[in-house]
Parts: sequence; structure tokens; C-alpha cells
Amino acid sequence: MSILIHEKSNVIVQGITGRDGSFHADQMIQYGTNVVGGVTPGKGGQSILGVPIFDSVEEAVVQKKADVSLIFVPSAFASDAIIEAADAGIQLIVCITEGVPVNQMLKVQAYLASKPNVRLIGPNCPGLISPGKCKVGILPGHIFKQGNVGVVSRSGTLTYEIVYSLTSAGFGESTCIGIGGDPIVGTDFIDTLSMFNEDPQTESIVLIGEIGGDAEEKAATYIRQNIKKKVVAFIAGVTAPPEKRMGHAGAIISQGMGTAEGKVKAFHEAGVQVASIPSQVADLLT
Amino acid sequence: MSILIHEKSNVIVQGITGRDGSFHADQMIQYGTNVVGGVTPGKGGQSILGVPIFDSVEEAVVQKKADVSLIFVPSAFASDAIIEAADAGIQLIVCITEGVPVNQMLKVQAYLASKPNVRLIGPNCPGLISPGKCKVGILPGHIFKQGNVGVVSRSGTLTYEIVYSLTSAGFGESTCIGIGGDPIVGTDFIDTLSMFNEDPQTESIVLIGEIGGDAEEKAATYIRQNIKKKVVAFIAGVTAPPEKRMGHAGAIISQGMGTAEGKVKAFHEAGVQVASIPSQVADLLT
Amino acid sequence: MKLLEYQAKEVFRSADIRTPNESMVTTPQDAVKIANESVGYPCVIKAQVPVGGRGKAGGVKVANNADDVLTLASQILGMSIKGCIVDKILVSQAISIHNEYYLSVVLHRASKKPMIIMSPSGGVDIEEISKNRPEMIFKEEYDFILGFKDYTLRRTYQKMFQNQEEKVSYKEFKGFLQKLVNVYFEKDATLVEINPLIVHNKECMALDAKILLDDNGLEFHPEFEKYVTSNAEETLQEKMAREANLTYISLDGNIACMVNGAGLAMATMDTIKHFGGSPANFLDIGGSSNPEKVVNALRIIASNPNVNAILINIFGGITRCDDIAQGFREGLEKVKFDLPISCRIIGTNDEKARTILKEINIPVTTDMDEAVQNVVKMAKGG
Amino acid sequence: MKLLEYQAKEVFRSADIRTPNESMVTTPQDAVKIANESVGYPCVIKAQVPVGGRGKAGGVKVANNADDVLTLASQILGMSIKGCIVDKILVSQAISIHNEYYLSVVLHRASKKPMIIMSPSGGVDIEEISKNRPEMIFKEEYDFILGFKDYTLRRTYQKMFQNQEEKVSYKEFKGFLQKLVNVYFEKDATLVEINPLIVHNKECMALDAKILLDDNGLEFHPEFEKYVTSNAEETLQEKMAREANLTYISLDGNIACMVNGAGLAMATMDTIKHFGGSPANFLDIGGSSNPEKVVNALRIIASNPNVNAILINIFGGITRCDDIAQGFREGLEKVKFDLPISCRIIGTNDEKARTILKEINIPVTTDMDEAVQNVVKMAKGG
Repeated sequence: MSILIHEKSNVIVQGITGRDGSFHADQMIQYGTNVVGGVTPGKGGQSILGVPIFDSVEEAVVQKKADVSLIFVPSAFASDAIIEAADAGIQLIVCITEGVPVNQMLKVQAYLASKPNVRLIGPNCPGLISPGKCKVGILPGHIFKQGNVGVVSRSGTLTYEIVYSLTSAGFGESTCIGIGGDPIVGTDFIDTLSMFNEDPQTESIVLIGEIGGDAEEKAATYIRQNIKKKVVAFIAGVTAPPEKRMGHAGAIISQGMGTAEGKVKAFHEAGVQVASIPSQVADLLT
Repeated sequence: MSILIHEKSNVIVQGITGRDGSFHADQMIQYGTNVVGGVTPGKGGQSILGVPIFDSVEEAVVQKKADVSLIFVPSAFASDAIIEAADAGIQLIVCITEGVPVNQMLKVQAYLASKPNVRLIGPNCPGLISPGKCKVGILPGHIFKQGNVGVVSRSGTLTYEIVYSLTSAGFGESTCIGIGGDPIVGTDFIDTLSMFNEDPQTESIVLIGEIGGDAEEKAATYIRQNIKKKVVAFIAGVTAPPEKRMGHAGAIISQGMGTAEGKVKAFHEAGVQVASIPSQVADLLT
Repeated sequence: MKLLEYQAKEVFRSADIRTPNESMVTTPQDAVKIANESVGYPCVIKAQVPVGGRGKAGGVKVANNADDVLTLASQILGMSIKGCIVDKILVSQAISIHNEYYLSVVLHRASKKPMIIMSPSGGVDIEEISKNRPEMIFKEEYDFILGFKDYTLRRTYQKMFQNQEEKVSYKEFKGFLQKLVNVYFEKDATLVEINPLIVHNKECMALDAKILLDDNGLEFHPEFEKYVTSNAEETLQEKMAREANLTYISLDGNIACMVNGAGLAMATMDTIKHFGGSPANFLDIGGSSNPEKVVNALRIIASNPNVNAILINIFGGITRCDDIAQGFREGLEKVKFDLPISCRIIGTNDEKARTILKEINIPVTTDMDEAVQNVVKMAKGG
Repeated sequence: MKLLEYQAKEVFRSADIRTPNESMVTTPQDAVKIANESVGYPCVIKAQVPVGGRGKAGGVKVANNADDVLTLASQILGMSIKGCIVDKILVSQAISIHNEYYLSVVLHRASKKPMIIMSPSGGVDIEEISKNRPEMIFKEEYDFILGFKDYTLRRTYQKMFQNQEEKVSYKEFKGFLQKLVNVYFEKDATLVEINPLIVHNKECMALDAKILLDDNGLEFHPEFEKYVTSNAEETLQEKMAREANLTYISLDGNIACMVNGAGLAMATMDTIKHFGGSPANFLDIGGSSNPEKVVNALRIIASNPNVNAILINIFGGITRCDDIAQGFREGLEKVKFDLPISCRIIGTNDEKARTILKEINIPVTTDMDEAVQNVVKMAKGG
């Protein structure tokens, strides 16, 4: 097993005819993901990369039994694309798009509250991968190896860095999820930790956090109370100055809240080992 | 068994210090309902009819494990009272109040959509009774008798009329629910039919509808597809003129929709017998 | 409650929804003055009545000059349209029209949301469109969190304006719908309708306007108080009932009835018909046991000259039967009439009630069917 | 982005939120003119700077006459507050104050809703209130369907105004909060703050105003374009980066770093510190492989005189390492500097990249820790 995606996931790409959409759809197909189609309004009936294009998500769901959608549309249209996917019955929506206004995401979240069967990952995330089975996102497939470590992260390249060092040290991943760097994201650490806890393939968990918000503090409390598996954490931003947005919209220390120190302390109190630098993660996992 | 309420329901009354609230709280206590308190902001700490008054529903839930709330507040405050009850964790909210603006109820319904464990009955309804066990509402308890007929109705006194003739004919009720006469109500015929269908005490069902809307038509379709028990219906308003609101806000034939003829036809097509006058209901049930 | 066109358009203008330049007047002289001074020519004279079909009845006419206005306004004022006497007219700027659209926001009971209904084939009743060109009707749900959903509304927008000479931008269109929805909520309406809607100078404009208000919301809208009495198409009895705070609806028959509870009142009417009679009214005296209500109710039903017999049907629950009987006794003293009465009373305190009624020689039964059969016989002079 | 007080108040006024009578000026002469002609006396002269603490720094003064205005405006204009030179002042009507309240609408990450934060002990920083009088801070969630919930807001209203001499009605209070929330949504803000809020003639009035805008929302708000450059408190390097569309943040250290990805960039800074060095900046060149970005990035980090050594850390995924190396080669030709470079490149096309870098004599490793340890040594002159 792995979590959320697997060999039988029927994946569509919203915005498949765009530059990034088509590139990563191609990468996903090459990785072996079961991409069953794409959506671009006005281009229904055409095809790309050997898969059909639909005018709406609903058509893709009806005709191709799509259950996972990857969103690549521009930021002005991303929240509407999420809503379309949710209304059409897509169960896992992965939104790569960066730059979605946070108040639009608040409304999307409020809307999804009455659709308990729909899970959103992102926005502003690299997606997720269950190595050897399915990749939905922009993660570089070749650095992953099937294995028993569940990885969850707010970051993109930092995740690749740590996964690479895990692989070098002989570890592999059950599933690796980038939950996104925005202040408001669909799936958080706790959701993911809970799924990893239930997943028989996952034996240990790596959590990659960063400054801003209190998602890590809450995750620490949750781990202490619920997680039976070994967890190793890394928090980026020990050297970040306050009140500055460190690239990610969510990575900001504001009014003394959201510091790396506070997060590290929370993990230590929860009995979770925290790596000082990325390369230490593999050491602590051993 | 019965549905929704029983001997162990812990009932509170929102607006217990008002004229109607205190009168019916007293009636309920006399009937044997387990009334554990009332809510009137500003009067917390006092008591009435031998039960404590709380400032908020939350306090009543925490201190008295209230799980059912009966609402008697004026129409301008009714939707807010429903929200307060839902937020406090009340599972069954019964709103007697008449005259609540329909658009307020639309918002309440949208809000409750994300709280699947909360059930609202009403507004503008007489409440419900599981004879011999519990009464939550304004129904005259003495006309009911414990038995095996489930009764669901959009009306008040018409229900009493029919229940009285049932009792005279030797029948008794498992539970009798008035779902309310407004265009938008929390619990509809289908919800109730589904519960009666599952309830072992209920052997047959009486459905009392009236003109306006299409709740009866939908109920007919649902009965045909799902209900294994005998159902007898009565529809009030065969003689009602179009475009006039017949007392109940929801009882209006509009643009040719919602006529009694259409509803009777729908029931006949679903194999449900429809009484021409109230006294026939008992005959058809035999 | 239904707002008249000019009232609905006042609401529209305060919500920044465009309408033609226009004014409501009550005399032909004022109509000419308004046409000359502000509206200009050509202009349209429109009867302001709370019923449909005024166009077919001759209540809407185009005037090209002051003489036309005087003649047409004089014709229309005082005209009777479906029983309503025209006492107000709207003098409205005539606007050139490329296409007439239909647009409304309406309470949708099934989805429990407001529904926006649209058609590029407006200018006729929506029932007519839905019968003849159902494929030209488009619907959009309004979501309480998201408002309009672009992914569906963009498609509807394209269908609405394809092949149209003049169109509005998507942004303008969506903004206009939002204004209409705002009116719907802010005024506690159950229907806000524009038919026809037109596109004028690349903007949407309401040529006509209809607003149905939720009676339950009226208490929050003192701005509509002044319209409550003036817009009602009501009989004398309905007016008396409104003033006495009773729910009464006039019907064609000759058996007056007085019942407690709306559902039972309807069922009583139906039972009268079932046994061959014909009800003269719907009357719900409500759940309260105030004897004054019974006196008023008696006064109202007795004032209807069509009535041959009276049926009282009371199922006492919260309502106390003796209070009803007491009110009845008072009513018979105060209200003079000579009509046979059939009375059914049962429930709380019904024994006391029967005693009172026996004192005033009103026969009473506990059986509804029996009481109805009796009154039907009475009405037939039996 | 942060709006200056006068800009935020312009937003407030367009949303029908009351402010004192006031105008922004840039010269002492204009200040006098405004005070004489429209604002009147006494008035308040307030420095318009994007940093807090202007009051303590002498940037807010009361003037009683034209002479005062001239003197104080001359003093404040040109003043340096936390490194920001004052070039705009607000001349504002002085209002008598009974009590200062605090009020804000802020993005609440935990509840995923906007949160309204209120206190009757305003006039000081909210951090100060929450430290000294936490029991005087009240919070209300804003629900997307219901807006404010009366059953909680009524309680908060009572706490806010109990024992106050002058208060507003509950209806006015709720309406005012709604206006603030409307500004929050319509402008894509993440914070809308009034501190102090006062009650003046039984209405709420904003004496100060602070709005933080969501950078992701700016593209929908052309009205704020004119403010984007003028409000930034930024270093030369940050300005260059903004113009080149790169995310750069200045730090105190001497090791410049260029990284792809925000998380990895932060982790690189942390690793520099871990091995005893000190980063000079945060710089994310993003996921694209455009060589021009690399040239710009090099130009920016090299322009910082504090820098002793440069660290390149690239983890190629979507980013192609050879494109980075190519950009680097171009950059070294175009940008003149004499600083040691430590380079770590791994991932997509890293072999090609190493070949390019070998040609220009840049040593490369595949190990991040090794590259960081090298650059720390370099920066120490080792």
C-alpha cells in the first residue's frame, strides 16, 4: 500500500494544453501514471500526448472515471478549477498553481467543508508520488525509490534534497507529499500523518516544515498523542529574519509567532528528533 | 424503538421564559419528557419549572448533556438560535417559531450542510412525539397512543385530526413528526420516511401533505424505490385557488406547480393509497 | 407581497441597476409634465397594477408627443385590468431594443438556494419560453460561499450572448447578476425578475421589474410599509381579515368556514367539496384562544353575501374549546346575521364548550364528517 | 504589501468607513494651506512611513495654528524613522477622544477564516494589549455563509462598550464590522486594522488605518499599482531583485547564496550558519531554467559590498543544471567581481553543467554540506 495514489488512480490534468501542464503530463505518463485525459475548455474532442481533451471535468469523470485531478491553470483561475473538480466528483485534487490569493483559498476551504469525500492538496505544492506506482505532480521521479519512509513537506526542492540523501543512505519512500507553501492549504501535516500511521507500507515518517504559522506545533502535539511510528523532522528557516516572506507565502515569522525555534522545541517536547541540517535526516532515521 | 426522540433524550428549551416557551415546557414535563433546562440569555443561574436556566446553549450541553433543543424564540431571532444550538453540539433541533424569513432559512441550511450530525426539524412546525416516551413540541399529548404507525406531516391541527381518527380506530403511533409548513424546512418527507423504514416499531406510515412545492412528488418517487412498509397519504388543498398562500408560507400553488392533483397522481403512480378526506386515512390503513 | 413595477424599479435604482429615465404619476396632466420636462419623446405609458397581462389589456402604450401622452394617460388611468382599477401610471423613456432577455433570481425550494434563471428569448412570460423554447432557458445556482461559479457561468454567458449584435462583457454580466442577487437578499425577496432585460450602450438595463417579497421578511423592511395596503388585490373580507390579523382567502362557494390551523382549514374545505358543497372561504383563526379573534372571524364570514351556512371546525389542542365557544357566544351577540350553523368541537375543554353552545342553542358534534355533511345540507336549504 | 495610513484611509472612505477630515501633502507649505482651508485647528501632523513606532520617534505632532503646522511639518518631513525618510505627511483634523478601541480583521490560519479582533483598550500595539490585558481582547470568527453570528457578537458588543461613556448601537457596530470585512475581501487584504478606533457622534471612526495586502491578490487590484514601489522599505539589492522578478531578502552576513526553491534556500542559509558562517541573503531563483535569471541573480548578490564569498546550491529537478551553468558562464562575463565561489550542482543534466563549469574553472561538488563548508572557509579568508 501507499497513501492517496496508486497504480489504479485515474488522473486528469486541468490545463493540460498549457506549457507546464503538457510538460508534466508527459513526465507523469513516462513515469507510469495512469493519465486518462486532460481538460481545457474549448478544446474538447482534441487529444494531446495520446490522451483525450475534455471541455469539462465532469465529462472526464463520466467518460474516463477520473478520480484524481492535477491543476496547472493560471492563478486567477485556480480556485474555480478546484471547485469544478470537486463538483464533478473528483476525490483527490492536487493544485500545483502558485500565487492563488489566500482569501480565495479560504472560500474554497469553506466550500469543501460540505464535501467530506474530496481531498485537496496544495495549492503552491509540488504534488505527490508513490514511488514505482504513480506520480501526480512535478516532483522529479528518478530521485525516488519505493520503500517504507513516508515523507511530508511544505517545500519542493528541499524535499528533493532530503529524499535524495535518504535514497543515498539506502532508504525508499512509501509516498512523498508536498502539502504546499501557502498559508492556507487543503491537506495539512496532521491529515497526512494520520494516513501514514494507518498505512502498512509506511514504517517511519519524515516531516519537513518551515517557519510561519503553527502547523508544525500542531503536528507535534498530534504525533505525541497519536503516532506510533518513528518520526524525524527538519525545520527550515532558523536564520530567517522576522516579518519577511521567505519565498513561500506562508513562510513568514509574524509578531514573534512561527519561529523555527518554537517549532523545534515543540517537536522535541513531543519526542521527535529534529535534524539541524538536511543531511542529518537520514542519520536520525537509521 | 421509535425515531429521533426517546426516554433518554435530554431536552432543553430555547426561550423557556417566554409565554409559549414556559407553557409548553411545562406540558412536556408533565408528559414525561426529560427536560433538563432552558436557555434565556441574561437569566442564567435562575430556574423555572424546577429546571435550571442557562445563558447559552453551550452551557446547557456541557452541564446537562443536552442533545435535543426546542426553539420558541421570536422569528427575528430564530435562525440565530438554530445556529447557536448547532454550534453547541445539539443533535436534534426543533424550531417551533413561525414567520422566519425564508432566505434566513436558506443560509441556515447551507450552514448545517457542513454539520452532518445535526438534524433540524421545522421551523413553523408542531414538533414531534414518540407516544409514551417523549414529546418535544406543542402537540397535544393526550390524543396520541403508543403503537406502530409512523406519522409525518406538513401541518399541525390536521395531523391531530388524523391522529385522533387513527386512535379512535384502534391505531397507535411509533413517532409522529410535524416537519413544518414553510417552503424550506430542515427535515423533509424523505428523511423521515427513510427513518421510519429502518425503525422496527414502525409497521406502516401515514404521510400528510398539502399543496405547494414538490416535496410530496419526491416522497412518492422515494417510496416507490425504497419503502417496504405500507404508506397511506392525505393531501390537503384540493379546493385551494392558485397563487394564494393558504396560511402556511409553503402552501401555495404557483405557476401551475404544486397542485393537490399532481401530488395525488404521483402517489397513485407510486402505488400509495390516498385518502379523499381525513377520516378515510384510518380506513385505508386497515 | 408583490411590488408594482415603479416600486421595484426604485429598489433597482438604489441598488445601482440601470432603468430607463421614468416617473410614476397619477394624473394625465402630471404625465404630460413629466414627459415634457424630463422623460422626453417617444415615451411609454404603463399601467401600474398588481396583476399580469396589462399589455394585452391595453395598459401599455407608446406616446410620440404631448397630445399622445394626454390621450393615452387619460385612457389608461381608470381602466380596469383583471378587476384592478388603474390609479397609477409610469411615464418611461422609450429605448431602442436589439434583443429582449429574461432574467430572474428566484427561491429554489429543491436546491435550497436562490436560482438565477436566464433566457435570450425574453419579452414573453417565462412559462411561455419554457413551453415553446425550453432549450433557451439557462439556470445557475447561487452558492452561499462562492457566489457564482465561473466555470458554469462562463458557459451560460456564452449561450446567452452568442449571435447577439450587442453584448455586455462577462465581467459586466456577472456584476449585474450579483447586484440582482444582492437585491434578492437585502430586501428578503423570493423573486426578483427583469423581463425584458436589454443591452443598452454595452450595459444591462431593466425595462420592466417585478419583485415578490417574503411576507415573513416584511417586519425587517419598514421601507415597504407604505406599499402594503396599496398593492393588495383583495376582497372586502380579505381586507377586514388583514386588519384583524387573521388569515382569510375568499372563494366562490356558499359555505363559510372557521377552522383552527391552516392544514385543517384546507382539509375542511376539501371535505365540504367531497360531500357536495362549496366553500366560501379559507379561514384560519390560529392556535390562540383569544375570544376576540372568534368575534372578528364571525363578523368577517357573515359579511359575505354569498354565504348560506356556516361551519365551525375546531380541534382543540393548544386551542381551548371553551374559549372558542365563549367567543362564539359574544360574536352572536355582537354580529347580526341569520344563517344556519353547523359546529364541530373536540379536544381540550370540549365539555365546557358544549355546555356554552347548548345555552345558545348551537347544535354540536364531535365528528368532522357529520358536521360537514350537515352544513352541506343546510347550504342547500335542507 | 503594506498600505500607508493615508492610502488605507482612502480605501476606508470609499467603503463608507468614517475617518477624520484630512489630506496627504509633501511640503510644509501645502500642509499650512490644507490646515487653513479645509482641516482647521487643532490638527495632527502624521509622518507617512511603512514602519511602526513613528509616534515614539516624533513623527506625530499636534498643531494649534498655522505657525505650528509650518514648524512641525518642516520638522517631520525629511525625518528618518527606522531608516525610512519621511517624504509624505498627513494633515488630519484633531478629534476629541473618550476612549480608544482596537479593531482588526485578520487572516486566521488555524480556523481558515477571517478573524475579527477587538479590544476596548486600544491605542497601543495589540501585542502590548495581549501581554498586559489579555482579558480585554475579544475575537469573533467571520463565517462565509452567515457572516457574523448574533449570539456571539452580542456578547462581544456588551463587553466592548460596558462602562463606556459614549457607545454605538449594536446595529451600527455590526454594520461597521461588516464594512471592515468587506474591505478585507474586496481588496484581497490579509489584515485591516484600526487603532485607535473611536466613537464620535455615536458613530465609529477610524483615527488610524493599516492594511496589509496579499501579494498574490495584487494582480486583481490595479488601483494599488501606484503604491507598489513607493511603499517598499527595501535595500538596493531587494529593489534590483523586485525589478528582475526574483525573490531576494537582505541579511547581515557575508556569504551570498543563490539557490533554486524557497525551502532549499532557507535550508541553505541554515546550513551555512550550522557550519559557522553567516548568510548575506535569501535568494530563490525559482524553478525555471532561464539563464537570464542567473545573470541577474549574480549581478544582485555581487553588488552587496558585505559579501566575501558566493555559494551556489542547485538541486535540479524541473530546473535543468546545464541551463544554470550556462547562465553562470554568461553572468561571469557580464558581471565583474572578485569573490571566491563554492558551487554544488546535482540533478537533471548535472554532467553537462559540470563540463561547462570546469571550462570556466569553477570547482563543483555534488554534496551540499561540502559546498557549504567550503564557502564558510572561503568567507573567513581560508
